[in-house]
Amino acid sequence: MNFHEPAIDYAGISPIIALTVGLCVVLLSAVFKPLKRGAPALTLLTLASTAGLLIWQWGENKSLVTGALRLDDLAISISLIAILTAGFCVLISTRERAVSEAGSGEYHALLIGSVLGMVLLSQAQNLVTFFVAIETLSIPLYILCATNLRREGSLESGLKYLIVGSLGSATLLYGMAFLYGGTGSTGFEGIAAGIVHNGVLSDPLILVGIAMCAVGLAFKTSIAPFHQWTPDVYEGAPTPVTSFMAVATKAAAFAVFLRFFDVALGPQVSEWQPALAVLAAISIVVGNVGALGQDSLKRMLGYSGIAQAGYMLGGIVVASEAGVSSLVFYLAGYAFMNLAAFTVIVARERETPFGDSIRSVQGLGAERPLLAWPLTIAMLALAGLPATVGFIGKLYLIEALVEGDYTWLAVFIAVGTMISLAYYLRVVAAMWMRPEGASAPGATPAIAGASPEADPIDPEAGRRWYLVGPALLAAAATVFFGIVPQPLVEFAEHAGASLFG
Amino acid sequence: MNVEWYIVLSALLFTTGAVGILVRRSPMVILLCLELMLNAGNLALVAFSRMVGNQQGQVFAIVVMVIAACEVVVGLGLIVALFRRKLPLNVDDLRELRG
Amino acid sequence: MSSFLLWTPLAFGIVGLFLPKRITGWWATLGAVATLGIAISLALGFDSGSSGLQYSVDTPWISGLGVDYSLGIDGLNLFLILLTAVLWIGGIAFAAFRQQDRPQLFFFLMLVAETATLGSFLAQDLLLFVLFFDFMLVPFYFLFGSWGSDREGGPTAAAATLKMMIFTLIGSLLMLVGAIAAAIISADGGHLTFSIAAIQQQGLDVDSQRWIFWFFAAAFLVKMPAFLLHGWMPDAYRAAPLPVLVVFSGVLAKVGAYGFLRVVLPLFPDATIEFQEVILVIALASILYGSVMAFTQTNMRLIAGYSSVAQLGFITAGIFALRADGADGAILQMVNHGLVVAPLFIIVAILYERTGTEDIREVGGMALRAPVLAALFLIVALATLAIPGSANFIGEFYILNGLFQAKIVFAFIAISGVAMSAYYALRLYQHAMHNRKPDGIASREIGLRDGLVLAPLVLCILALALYPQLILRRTAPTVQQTVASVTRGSAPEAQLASADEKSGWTGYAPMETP
Amino acid sequence: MTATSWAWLVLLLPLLGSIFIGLGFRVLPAKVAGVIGTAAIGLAFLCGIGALLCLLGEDAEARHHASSLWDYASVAGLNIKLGIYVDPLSVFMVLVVTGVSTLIHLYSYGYMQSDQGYHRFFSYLNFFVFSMLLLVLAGNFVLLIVGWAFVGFASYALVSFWYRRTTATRAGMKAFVINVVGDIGLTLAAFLIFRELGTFDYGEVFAKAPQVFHTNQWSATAICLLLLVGAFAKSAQLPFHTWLPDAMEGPTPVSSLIHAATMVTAGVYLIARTHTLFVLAPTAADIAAFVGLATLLVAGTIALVMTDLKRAIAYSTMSQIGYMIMGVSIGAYSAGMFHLMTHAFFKALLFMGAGSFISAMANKQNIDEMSGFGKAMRFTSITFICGGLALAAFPGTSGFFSKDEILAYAHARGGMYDIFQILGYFGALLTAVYTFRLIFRVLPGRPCKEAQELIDTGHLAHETPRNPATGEEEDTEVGFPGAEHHIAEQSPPMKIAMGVLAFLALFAGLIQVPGVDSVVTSFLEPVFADSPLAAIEPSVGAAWVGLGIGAAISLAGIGIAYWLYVLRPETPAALIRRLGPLHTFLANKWYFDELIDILIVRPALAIGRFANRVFERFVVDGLVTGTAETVRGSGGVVRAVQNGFVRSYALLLIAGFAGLALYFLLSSS
Repeated sequence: MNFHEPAIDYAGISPIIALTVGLCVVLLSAVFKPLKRGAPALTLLTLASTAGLLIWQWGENKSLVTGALRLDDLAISISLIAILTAGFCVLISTRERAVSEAGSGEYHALLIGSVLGMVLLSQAQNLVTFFVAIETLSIPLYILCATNLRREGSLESGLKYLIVGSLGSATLLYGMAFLYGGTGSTGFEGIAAGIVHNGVLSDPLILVGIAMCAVGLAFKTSIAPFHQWTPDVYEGAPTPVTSFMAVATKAAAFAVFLRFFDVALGPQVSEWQPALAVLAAISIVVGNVGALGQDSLKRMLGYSGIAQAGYMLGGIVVASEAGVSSLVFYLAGYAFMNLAAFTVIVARERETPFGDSIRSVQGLGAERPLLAWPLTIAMLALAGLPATVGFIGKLYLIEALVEGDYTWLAVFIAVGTMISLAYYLRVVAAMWMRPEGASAPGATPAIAGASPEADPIDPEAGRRWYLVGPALLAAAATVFFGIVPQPLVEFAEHAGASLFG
Repeated sequence: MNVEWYIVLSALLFTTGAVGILVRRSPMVILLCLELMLNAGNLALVAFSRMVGNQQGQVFAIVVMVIAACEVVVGLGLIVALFRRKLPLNVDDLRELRG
Repeated sequence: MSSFLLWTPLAFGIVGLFLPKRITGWWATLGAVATLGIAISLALGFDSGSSGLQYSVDTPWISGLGVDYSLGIDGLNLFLILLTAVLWIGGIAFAAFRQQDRPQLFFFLMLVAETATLGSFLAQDLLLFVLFFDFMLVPFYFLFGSWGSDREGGPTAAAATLKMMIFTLIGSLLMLVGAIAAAIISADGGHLTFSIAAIQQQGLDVDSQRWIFWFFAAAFLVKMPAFLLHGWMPDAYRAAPLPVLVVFSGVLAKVGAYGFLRVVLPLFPDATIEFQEVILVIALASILYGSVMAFTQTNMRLIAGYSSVAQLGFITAGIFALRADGADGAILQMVNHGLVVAPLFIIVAILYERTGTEDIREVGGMALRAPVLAALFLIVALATLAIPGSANFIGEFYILNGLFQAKIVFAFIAISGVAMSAYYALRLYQHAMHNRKPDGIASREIGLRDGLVLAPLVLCILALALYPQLILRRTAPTVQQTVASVTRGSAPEAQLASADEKSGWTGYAPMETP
Repeated sequence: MTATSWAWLVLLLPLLGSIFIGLGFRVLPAKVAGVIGTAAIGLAFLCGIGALLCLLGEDAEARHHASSLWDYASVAGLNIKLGIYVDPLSVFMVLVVTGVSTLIHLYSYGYMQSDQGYHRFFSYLNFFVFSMLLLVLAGNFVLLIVGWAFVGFASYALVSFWYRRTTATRAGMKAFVINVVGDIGLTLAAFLIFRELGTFDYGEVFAKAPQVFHTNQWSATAICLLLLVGAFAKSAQLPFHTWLPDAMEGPTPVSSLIHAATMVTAGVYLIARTHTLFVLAPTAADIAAFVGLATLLVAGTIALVMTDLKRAIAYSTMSQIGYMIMGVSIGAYSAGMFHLMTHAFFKALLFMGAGSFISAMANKQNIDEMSGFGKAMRFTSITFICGGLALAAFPGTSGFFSKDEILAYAHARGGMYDIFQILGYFGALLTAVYTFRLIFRVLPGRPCKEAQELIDTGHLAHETPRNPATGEEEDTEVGFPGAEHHIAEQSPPMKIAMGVLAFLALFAGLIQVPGVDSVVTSFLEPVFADSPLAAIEPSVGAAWVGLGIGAAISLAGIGIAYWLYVLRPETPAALIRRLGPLHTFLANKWYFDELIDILIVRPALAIGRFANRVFERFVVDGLVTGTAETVRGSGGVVRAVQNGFVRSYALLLIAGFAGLALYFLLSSS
């Protein structure tokens, strides 16, 4: 009897291998005393090597593991964004309370695990890998959210995220089951073929399946009305984790969103386009109005994230190459802006008693210009003002939308952006201008800071290289790509081409 | 006897789980309900794989079981942590984060 | 060359950030002067005969999105650029003479603002225009908010400024959508480009013209601001620091009017014709309402502010007369208005320093010890009310003549604004300078340094009063072409009524004449 | 040198004078400034003579020249040059303006001596002359408007010259705004002319008009009516006259130069200048004539009761301008211009005299308080009487010939135009009465306090001057003549000025005596050659009949005045008691101010208040805040839903899913 060993494209899966190895090493490092301190370094090393391998694979377009995964520029670009974010997260987690609480090794191991999930997710082109990846991504996050054991909010956010998240995944799974039932395949191409084959426009199985999958994905990308976990979890989780969640999760989830809808459900585009468009509109409205008058910066960014997700969904709605590229571009830009913002918030959380309240940044412009500038740039970029990557991103999205005959959604984006100014600029005003009558410093400090188990204050935090550095870096990137967007545009165009080429 | 029955059953399971999440306050029970929903998915998968006649569904189901297990573990871990912090084991009392 | 002009202020601004507090002001002034120098050298080399673009730069910027970095100067923007350069010197120098808090930042932002403004005038790529148009607001947001003054009982500077930002960005963002739509529709699947010339050449279908027209109009009318859309103006003007207000009301309002000429007329000719009367009605409303408000206000800033509303109404009316003379007058008037409103605010600042109030009821009799100041103020006031013999008069004369020949009824209504302007301008002057001096007010002569800021501006006014042709001759060819792009080449001479072909009192749209 | 280059010099000199004095206000000694100012105008007058000689050197038809410096604003079919138009009419005006101005400058040189604002005064005064000359020399309608507005501004500046007087500043504002209304009329007329004829240039307009317009064509009429708005506003004709009496707030030389001799007659000049158009629009011309007539009667009646010396003379000015407007409108062009000239002489003179009296009275202008100045100020009194005689058209004086020429022409034109002659004579009666009312009230009788002091000491120390209108104390700081100042009459320059004018007032009429000579008519003849009306000429006999009637009426008037105010000084009071309502009506100037106040001022202010208090706050601001509130409110909703109950989150999620599923199922089936 003879044995055919499966043909394994080691080059293709090398990033995944690297991450897995790194995961084990970091986890073990927690056991060996000498390595205890090295966990962050090891993590960065892992991420770096993975990134290297991914870049090495740039331009490839092949399916791996008998069609379970697909390695193409879309996957790579998204994975890179996720890894970049993780890198930042590692840096700004230094001296973070949560890390010591959870144990450095475990914390970072979980982080890598989540990244692994994202890399997988961005490549998934099969329901099984899709589901596995999405859970590999989520479960570590549930824990990470709760790592700051001392803080009630942290645990609460963890549990909430877990419950609602599992509900989401359950729905997703059930939807997958229906799709499988309707098309008899778990592979994306297979599903597409199946849909075409039994000419389904009326097959309730598939339709409900699509609906459920949409819900599951919308949940992960925090699209209204499946957004409600976002503000709570963002606020409760340790800020570095929040930053990681806010950017990387969105990126990965949007990647599979793209792949799933544009590849698997491509044939039914006319069915789901309007639905998604409406969802996008809803979340633009909900996110923007919800963010108004929020005193907690993290919460505010949570809502703004909902709105931004609404903008990005536009890129999927149009189901075109331009749509994909614009989405990828926006995600990349979004990463820079958010990282800059969150880094500053971390710094202020540590050096003021106000936690993440807007009061923590009052007068920042005079006190810590090196932090004020990044936050300012981030806010202006999120508001989509020119000379930042945010403007180009919006421009790109709107172009895609108009081309795809969804001009009304573009107008929605415009209006949403206008509302968003109200809360983004409020932060800027707090930093540079006299306080508004509304949020003048009062007696009671913000909830986050007030609770008895408040994190210890580090008055020097605002000067630490590992905080100022990333902040400045992200801000610089935000401005740079706002003025010289061409490279990023090409990067995004590759991603788009890989899906539609 | 055809596939519909299985689907109906799984649908019932799913709804039971969903309703359970909506009505029960104890995180434990809620976890149980989540399990229920996931297993409803499993049942559907298996049934469908019989229907369409390939094994992908069954493989999927097995994978899902593993994942479900992980979820429960994490969930229980969190509940323990809450208990350690003397926090009420009642999801309705966990609403410091809101607005 | 023109990108040299564009980036000089920014360069100076960035360097200024790292200079010691004392000299940043002077450095910034130097930067502004340098910019003016470049602008003048450009103007000298300008071929007044041609209607085409000169000193144009055109290189792809974001080729992926079809956005080009293309600048150029022609009759439409030449003098607005000069105006910008001149007024910025005024504003910066005036500020440099005074103690500023966080000076490096202040002057940096001022110069950034200048670059942004120049950019929006120079841009020949639709998207680049939109970009600069939106970006202009950012520096002013900080300048108003951080250096502005809160008003007891009213909103804080920050709040007032936020209002302004949101209000003005409504239009701007819609404009962004409109611009992209215009490019894509006109490209029609072909190579996507935002070059204004290219889009104009390819043309748009009437239906899309209709809605895109309004997206742009919204942006421009808010910026001016026009009647009903001026809600942001009073608070922002009260809050703004005066040196900044000098350039803000002197130049930024014009960008809106300029946008109509640069973008709307060439790109959406059919819509322009269709909505001519609607816009004219808005313009008239601005004229009347602005004037009425101006003579009921007691705050000097607001008198100037509302008078600008009225003036911008005139300018808009001139443009939408859709005749060469009207548009010529509009451009001339843009420059004139910039040149009068800027010194007006400087004078308000000077008076404030002497009296500690901006309420005309609480000042008076300043002329007693300050004859020179009074004289300068008098000239400015007379120019503001467009007394015949001033360039402002020629501007209004051209505008109203264009309107008269195109839509006679509108002209009759519009001209009533002239009478009211006479009243509020003189009222401002008299209350400040004449009558008895209230006690506790120091009437001091204008200082030499402020004189250095104010006198040149007044000299510009006088020079233009003697020779408005200077501007008219250079703008005419381009304007002619722009208007022709709407009126389908029927030159205004063709509409120029001669005994036989003319219609009755109801007036006629110029394009209807053979 | 050609006529035009002389004309340019005429324009240049006053401008230079004004600028020079204005800039030198710190360095130049007061006297020098005065000298420069006067000299500038004097030289301008000489240049005017130069231009005149040049014109006389040519044959009649060729006596019009256009000249331009540079393109002022000519693109897009509008061709506006900085150009002047020299013909007998403009030269005539130049001579009158510069001539009278020179004398008045001379007068001011003495009169304003004790005034701190000496430089400012002369700078303004020269600027005024420049503007007036620009007005008369302008070669196209745009420049005409420029000059028109400049004189308006100069008038404003000089009326509110004592700018610490609230009454003065208010009066200045009133004058200016009403004049701007006039400017607007002119501007619209210019637009219409351009619309119809395609040019602003005098030459072309007057050449084209007859071909383009047929008689009484609507557009021609419209143009003329719009022109009339300008003319009436400037010449204080009904209903735009209310600013003129208030303008008396200015220093007296200003009243005499601007509000008697020159500026207010611009309307007459305008009609004469554009007579070509008026010939094409007889309706408009008649309207103008009737307005002139109405004004001359209304003003005359008011002048009868005015107790304020200067205001009384001001009303008489209005009424005299009424004659001129009437004249040039019905076609008595040269007669109108002739009256313009003579009026300039005697009215300027009257104001000078009044000025002296008033300064002697420490700015009290009320004639009830004056008496006996005949003895106190002999020279002034004599010249004042000369002026009075001319104004009252005493036989042989200048006013006698000029006024009656107009009326004679009206008769010659015949038909309904006889009305003008008859009512004109009635006006003449009024004129004679009110003129000598003033004289008899001020000069004879027992000297009043001030007069007595003058007789005793020859110089008097005033109590601090007070503003007659408000009674507030004048602050001499702004250059208001201080308590300690000498009676202006003593200074020789003033005497010279008044003497010359007195001479002219008496004898200037002799240059145009029916049947004897007709200097003015023959000089202006080429200008008006194109008008059919110019051909109409009253026969010498008719003219002399007219003169006879005129003489009779003027003597009668003087007689009545004598009877009323000298023989029976108590009768006026009795009359007032008898005709109470009428008197109040006249004393309140026919309530024109109140009318305008109700019709225009109040509504405008009401609208303003409404816009400010209601519209701005509730509509404009409401628009903003309303939107903002709505958005914020919806934000509240979102945050309310975000209630922290994880189970409700789950519910929303499931609901959302249900909705989505439903959508798919429905949309597909």
